[in-house]
Amino acid sequence: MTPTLNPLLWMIPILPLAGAAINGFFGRKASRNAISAVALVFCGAAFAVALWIAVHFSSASSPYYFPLAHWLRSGTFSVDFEFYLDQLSLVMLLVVTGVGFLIHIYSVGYMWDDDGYYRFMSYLNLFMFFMLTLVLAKNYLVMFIGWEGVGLASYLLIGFWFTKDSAAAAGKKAFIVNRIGDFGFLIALFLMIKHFHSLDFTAVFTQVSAWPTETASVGILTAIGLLLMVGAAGKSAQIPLYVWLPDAMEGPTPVSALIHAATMVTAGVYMVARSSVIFEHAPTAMTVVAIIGTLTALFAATIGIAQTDIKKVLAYSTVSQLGYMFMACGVGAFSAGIFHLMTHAFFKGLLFLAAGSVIHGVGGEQDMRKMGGLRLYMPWTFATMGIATLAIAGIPPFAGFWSKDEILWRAFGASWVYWLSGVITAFITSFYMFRLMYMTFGGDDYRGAAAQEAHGHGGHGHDDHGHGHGEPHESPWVMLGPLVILALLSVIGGFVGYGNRFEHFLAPVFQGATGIAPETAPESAGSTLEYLLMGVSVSVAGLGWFLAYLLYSRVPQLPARIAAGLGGLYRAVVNKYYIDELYAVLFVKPLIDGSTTILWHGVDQGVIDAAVNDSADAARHMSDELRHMQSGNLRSYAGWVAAGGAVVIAYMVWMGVR
Amino acid sequence: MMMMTTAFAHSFSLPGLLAQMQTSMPPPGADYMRILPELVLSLFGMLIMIVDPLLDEENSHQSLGTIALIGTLAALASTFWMARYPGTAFWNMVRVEGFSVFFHVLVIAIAAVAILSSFEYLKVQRIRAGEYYGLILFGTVGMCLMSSAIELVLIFIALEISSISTYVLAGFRRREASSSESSLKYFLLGSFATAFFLYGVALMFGATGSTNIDAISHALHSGNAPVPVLAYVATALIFVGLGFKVSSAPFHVWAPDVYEGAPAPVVGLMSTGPKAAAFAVLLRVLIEARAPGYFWLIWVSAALSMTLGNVCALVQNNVKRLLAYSSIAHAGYLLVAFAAQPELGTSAAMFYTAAYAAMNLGAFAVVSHFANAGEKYVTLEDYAGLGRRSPVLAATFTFFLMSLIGIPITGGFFAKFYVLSAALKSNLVGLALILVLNSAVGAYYYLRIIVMMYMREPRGEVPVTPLPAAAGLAIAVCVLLTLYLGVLPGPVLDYASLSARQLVNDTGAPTASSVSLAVEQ
Amino acid sequence: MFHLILFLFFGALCVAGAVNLLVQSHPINSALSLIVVMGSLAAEYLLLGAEFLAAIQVIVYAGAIMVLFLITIMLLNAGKEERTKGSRIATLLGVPGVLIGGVLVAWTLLHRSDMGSVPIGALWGDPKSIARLLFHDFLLPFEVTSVLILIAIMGAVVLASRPETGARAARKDG
Amino acid sequence: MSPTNMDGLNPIILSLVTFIPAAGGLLILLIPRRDRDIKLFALVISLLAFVASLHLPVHLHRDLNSFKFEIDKVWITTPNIHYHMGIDGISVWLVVLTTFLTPLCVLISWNSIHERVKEFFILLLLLETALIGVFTSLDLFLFYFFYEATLIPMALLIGMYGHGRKVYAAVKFFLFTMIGSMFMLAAIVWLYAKTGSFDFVEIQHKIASGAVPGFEAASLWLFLGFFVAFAVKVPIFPLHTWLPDAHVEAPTAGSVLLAGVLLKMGTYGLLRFNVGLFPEQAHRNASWIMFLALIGIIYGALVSLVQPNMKKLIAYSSVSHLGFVVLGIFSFTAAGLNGAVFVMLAHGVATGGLFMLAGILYERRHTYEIADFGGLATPMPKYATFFLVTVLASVGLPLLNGFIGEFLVLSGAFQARPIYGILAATGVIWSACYLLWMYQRVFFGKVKHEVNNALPDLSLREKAALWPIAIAALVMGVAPLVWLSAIDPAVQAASKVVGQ
Amino acid sequence: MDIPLSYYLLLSGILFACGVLGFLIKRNIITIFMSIELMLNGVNLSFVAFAAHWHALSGQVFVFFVMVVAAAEAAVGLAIIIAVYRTRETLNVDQVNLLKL
Repeated sequence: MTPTLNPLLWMIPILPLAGAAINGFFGRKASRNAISAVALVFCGAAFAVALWIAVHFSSASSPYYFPLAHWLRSGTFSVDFEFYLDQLSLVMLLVVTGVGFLIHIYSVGYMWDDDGYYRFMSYLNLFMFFMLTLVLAKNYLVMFIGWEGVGLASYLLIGFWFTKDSAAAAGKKAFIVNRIGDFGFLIALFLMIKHFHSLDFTAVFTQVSAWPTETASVGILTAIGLLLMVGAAGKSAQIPLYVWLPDAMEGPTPVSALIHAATMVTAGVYMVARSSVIFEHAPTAMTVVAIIGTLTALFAATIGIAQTDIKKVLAYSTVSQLGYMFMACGVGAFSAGIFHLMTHAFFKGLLFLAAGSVIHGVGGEQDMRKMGGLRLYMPWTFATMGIATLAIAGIPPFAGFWSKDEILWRAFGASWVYWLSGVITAFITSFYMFRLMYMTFGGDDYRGAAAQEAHGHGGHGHDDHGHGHGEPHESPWVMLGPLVILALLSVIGGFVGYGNRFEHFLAPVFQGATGIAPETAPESAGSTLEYLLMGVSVSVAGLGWFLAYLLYSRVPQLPARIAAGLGGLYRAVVNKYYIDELYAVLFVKPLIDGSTTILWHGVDQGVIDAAVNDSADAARHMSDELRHMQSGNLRSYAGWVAAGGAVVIAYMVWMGVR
Repeated sequence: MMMMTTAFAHSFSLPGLLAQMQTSMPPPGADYMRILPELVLSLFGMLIMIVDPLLDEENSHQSLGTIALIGTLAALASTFWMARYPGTAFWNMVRVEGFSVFFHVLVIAIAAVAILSSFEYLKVQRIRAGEYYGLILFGTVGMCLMSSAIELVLIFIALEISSISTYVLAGFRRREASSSESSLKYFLLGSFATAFFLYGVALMFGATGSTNIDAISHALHSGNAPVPVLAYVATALIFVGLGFKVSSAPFHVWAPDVYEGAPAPVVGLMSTGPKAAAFAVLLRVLIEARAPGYFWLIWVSAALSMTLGNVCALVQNNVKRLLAYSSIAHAGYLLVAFAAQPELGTSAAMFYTAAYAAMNLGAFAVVSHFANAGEKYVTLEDYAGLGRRSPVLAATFTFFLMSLIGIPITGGFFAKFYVLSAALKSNLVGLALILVLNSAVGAYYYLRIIVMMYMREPRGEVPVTPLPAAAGLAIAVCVLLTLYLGVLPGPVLDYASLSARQLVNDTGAPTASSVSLAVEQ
Repeated sequence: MFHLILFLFFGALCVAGAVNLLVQSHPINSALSLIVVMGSLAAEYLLLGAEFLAAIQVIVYAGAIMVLFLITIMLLNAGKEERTKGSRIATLLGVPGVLIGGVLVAWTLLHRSDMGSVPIGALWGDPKSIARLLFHDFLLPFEVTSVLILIAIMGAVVLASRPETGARAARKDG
Repeated sequence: MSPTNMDGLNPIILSLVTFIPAAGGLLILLIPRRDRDIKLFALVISLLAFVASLHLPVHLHRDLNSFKFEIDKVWITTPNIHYHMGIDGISVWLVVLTTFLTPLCVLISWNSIHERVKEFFILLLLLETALIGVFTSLDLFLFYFFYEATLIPMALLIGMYGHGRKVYAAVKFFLFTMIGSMFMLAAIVWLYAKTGSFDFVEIQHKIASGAVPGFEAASLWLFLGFFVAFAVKVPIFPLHTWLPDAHVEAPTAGSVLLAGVLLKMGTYGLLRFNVGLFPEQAHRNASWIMFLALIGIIYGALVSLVQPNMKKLIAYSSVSHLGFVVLGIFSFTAAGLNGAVFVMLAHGVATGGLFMLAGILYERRHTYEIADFGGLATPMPKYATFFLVTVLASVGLPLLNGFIGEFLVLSGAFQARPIYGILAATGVIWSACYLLWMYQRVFFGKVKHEVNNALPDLSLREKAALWPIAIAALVMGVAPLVWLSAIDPAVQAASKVVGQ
Repeated sequence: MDIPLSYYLLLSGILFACGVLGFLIKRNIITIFMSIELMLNGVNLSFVAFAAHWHALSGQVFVFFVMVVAAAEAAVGLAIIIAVYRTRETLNVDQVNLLKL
């Protein structure tokens, strides 16, 4: 398939960049309206262009590409700024621009009163730029630009309220952990350069597909795959690099919605899907991906149960949902993964925005134990969030149901273990989501009012929510609008996958990537089985809902008792299995102490400098000794001369005799 | 040549004598041309002695100094005159050739600069100018003769002239015990060493039956007869004597004390002039007379001098003393050249003496100006903040120190460079390495002075007297020469290598070409 | 035979004088023993047929120079020298050095110098022939010695003369 | 003359660029001690030099063959020393880097130098000439001269205008370099003694054609002679300890030029002479040199991670970054070499910028201790922004200049020796760690010390000094081809020499 | 009957050695100076002896010159000694050590 030129592509990333630049340079003095206008216009324009392209997209002429400029060249190896659009990137494009645009709108309301409003908006635009570059890249290096760029954006946005140490630390943590992932990514790139002498997708993939599949052996492709997975794990918060995502909740909620739910964190999934060809030729890598995904899904979900911070719950649920997606990719169901990615973008974005609206409503409080009964105060938020919860819990016919079901079905095709853990995860998910709903909106009394006074409004940095004391309140329409739209999408979004339309649409991208389960229409042969499994998963979700209802609405005192019962285990879960502490003890501390004591004070000052100074002192000391040759006594001098003369004579006599 | 020596040897048998009685005529006029600079210098010296009593003590300095200066300049001019009459004179006593002309110019120039830098000093120190300048001039006569004499006895006498005048000069700060002590040490050890030298000459005479350089080299290497052991011993003793004069280890012990005690300008003079002359003699004896088996002597002595000099200098706090040690180190560098192939080595050594003279004289000129009355301010601490108090002086001093370190576009660099390349060309890698390491070490103590001048706050009490014209001129000359040797070393080196070739290949009279070069010089 | 006896006698005298110079603690005695050395050396010169030198040796050396020494000793009325322990180097390093060096040289002279013996009066060191050399072949050195002497005089004058009074003042304040 | 003779300037342009600053410095001598005039004059001169130097890349023929803008006049007949200058795609950028940084140095030291202003700017300009000379001279003697000549002004700048243990630092700096360069001198003299020439091209030719007697035996020692000199300058791992001291005590301008250009003299020397003259030896010794470079990268990063002093931290980061350069050079791959040169430039800009920023802070608070700051982003947001940009540039964020070089170097190293490449790649993690941590501690959180609340944000002059850095960092990252197109052929030529 | 040359040389050598020894062990400056004279005398003897051996009168002429030099040295040397005595009031060489290290 020869790519066809598409002159519009370059505009999509560049527009937000322009917005970012304008706001960044001139926003400081500009009025809030102007800032919002710029941000929205440029982001919206990008969305519009994306839509335009989508409308005129024809699978026949795809993929499209657009060479923007040469970038770097050394010897025979060269990389250019080139954009590339096929079905996969189209999906991503729409998700990113669409959800992104909505969240921009939402942010106008949410951040309006913040001092750094212009900063925030320009950061958001900047993020859009990098994310779109990532999505539209035609080669791995340009993708890497976006890859690192979104990292930067998230660093800036997480640390947006930089006066808060925790926020600053979280930002740094995110960046560094991402860097660890990028390290793997880089090595993968070097391997590609070494073996394919190019980083261009088409060039690489054509070469790869010529290579034999490394079923038994572990070869270059496996290595590349694994390394790419390291990168993906970093970006998409998979085990063992997921630790940054929960902390990232320090950022403003729209950020959490946009970056840490809808778009950026899914970059890893996108990248794996993009590299499907490579993975297809490296089954071992695939398996690893699947396992990591499964484990993460389960693991994160369990942590989610015990969290009380509304955003933390959502964060862990994000991690676990991402696990789902990787499971999908791991079992070869790339399109299913992408499908879930899309739906997840809808409902998880919605969840976060709604949570944001809640937090906004109660004046910056995030602890669910201080909420409750909010459905009376903010019905819209309640309704939309409810929809989202149904969606994520996988209750048909909401979007989540379709994608999750697809994944589970495929996972079962790969191995029942995946499927089982997937189902368990689904159960836990629906449990903690409904738990969240009940704790936040359920009950009849609002528990926050008392705490309000003592608590101020949370050290949340944006103290400018002047209102919102005492009475919780519904958010303005500029915020509710996006909620509604997303809710709509969460309802209907799933139907695009009906009858595998979505899968067929993406098929050209993953052709050659014939999953472990055959691509043949599933309703034919294993239809009964599929319906059976479907039933199981749905019922499990229902079970979770019921349990939550039981514990957090019927007998509220029960959870405490259970927690007490579980004791250590419960504490472990509350404290996220002490993973952060573990890392601190294992890596951070040794590094710091080692560098300080051994390297700096030890080697640098203790050995090298000491050696230098000592030799200097030695010279000085020797000099001081030798000085005493100059005793000042004439006869001694004569002695030296005489002795020297004797030696000279002796030598010369010997010479003469010889 | 060969014929000549035999004739020389025989001329003392009785019939020879009788023959000469008939043919004995006064030396031809050209011979006088060949010692013209010496004549001029001695004439001016006497002139000074005559004029001195006529002037009163207070303002005699200026006029006498001027006379002395004119004398040196005249001598310089007459050197170029002399250069037109290459060849031997006074029955093989002296030979005018590129080599001797080179050292004549060098030594006389040194004397001139020394005189210039003494002007102010004498006034401040209340030193009797008449004897001072007279001694300098007569001493210069001795040095000149050392460079041109090809007869050991004449060399010995010339050596004594230069030495004795320096002994006395060293004692000129009469009120200071240190000065007279340095004079005494210099004198006693000096004559001690001279005795060794003389014994060496005697044995050399015994070994070869002659004291004429050419005759000796001929006698030592004529036919296939092995060189007698006596000659070896003789060389050893001569080396002891001259090694002392050039202050090379282990015969260097006198230098620091003497330099510290002696008047600064005199130190400037005696660390360059007599040293250069002594090196010239050493070259004649070792290279031209082709003395046997001295290689390892030089090697070890060079290594020792470099190392001892540099290491000892590290902790010195008296600038004069520090420079004394540095001069020992530089003697070591110079000796490296002696160890190299004769021709390369000689030219390198000649260049080095010139460069070293320029920079060291300059350094001492600065020191002697800065030392002030009674040489109170000669410790390192006194130099603190000099860069702020008198920038120009500090800058020039820095320049000289840079040259001593061996930074490019200073004479010091090329001097070191030629020695190094001579050593490497003759595959003396070991020695070259020692040299390199030493000059790295050496950088440190020169740097200490610079650091003092620029990076330390000045101490109040040290006065800064304005730089008088004469001293300024002296310093300027040194700067220019050092710079010249650093930027355009070509001519000097060409000349040096040419005369070195003559010296080594030992063709009696120099060719016309070298003479023309000499004139250009 | 007779010559040999003379040689040995005066040689012994020489060495005796030299050794005495070393052992005597009073400068005067040392000076006198030095005179002894010089005198006997003159005799040795005669044995070698250097009549003129023998004469000069007595007149200049034993006469003028030694007198100068004696005068100085008197002038500074130098007493017996005290045996201070100023220098270990001289005794530990120098003396052995001298002995080694001396022995080596002596050995060389005795064994390695393949030199015959000296016939008496082999050549007449008579004033005439010496003069011939001095004023002809060695004319230049001879003249140069005048410069040497000039310097010596000047030096002696400068150093021996008392520092002028102004200097004293300077010394006090300096 | 080079074929690129499209206008009359070419024969003399190099000399102009090289000596304009020195001439300016001498002119300053004549200006009366009115500081303002002196500063302005220095600024004008340095800008003039910069403009003049821009002529070089503009008219540089980017083809493979040899040096451009050559001028070759006999200077000294014996020894056969030529005034031989010329540049290729590698040195041209280093020249421009020098002329680019110097005006900024003038700006940045506008108010920080209070006494002996005249001397300061004279020294600065002389230093600039010496630095340019190092990169333009093709005659070994000339090179050595300039190489040594950089020493004195730099040492004086540190010793006279530095703070703290400035003398110790100055002397240490001087001696380290001096001792190193002595060995180079010995090697140069050997080459001269055997070839009778100092001309780089000629010697290279003679060596290549095996016309140098006794070269085989000596080549290793010659290689080491040069290597030691440059290794001290770079600095390569065990010889680096002079750097932190020198940096911490040096005045801002000194640090900027030290990090920005002086260190590059070392790497440039390695590339031009060690690789250019002794290819076989370079190959034979590549492994352990790369190993040292690797140690330097990781070691420098880890040590700077724990530095309590901002400047020391940056200094050690330089050790780490320069490690990349050496790694790239001795990987002997096109990517590696290109990357090495590019890192030189990028590091020059970024680290230069960091030192300028640190200096700006020092002007206000007279301390470099990170602990004395914190929360600075609140009182001085503009400053914080510039700082962030510079930090990101040296962290190696794509689209900023740090990334290009590091990426190329690493890929080159990886192709040559995968393990080295991988280990070196951890550098990208470390740099993020120490720089971002430092940034967090300095700028984020609440303002810890009251004084810092009052700190004024960037003045116009400071902005004028910082904008060029930021722009350069961005442009170099987005359009590296401008540079690479010149560098690539040059290193191609170099690697051809290596290749045989 | 002739006397072997080496006897003379040996004698001169002994004298020279005595001179050196004297320089090393004597404390009185004047005596030290005397031992220098002793050395010179030793040298003279060998000059004369060699002159005889080579039938070269020049050897004797050298001795003549050496004497002159010795005389000059004596004059200067004693003057210096006097000067030192003036400033230090001692003739013991071990106490003349202001300048050291």
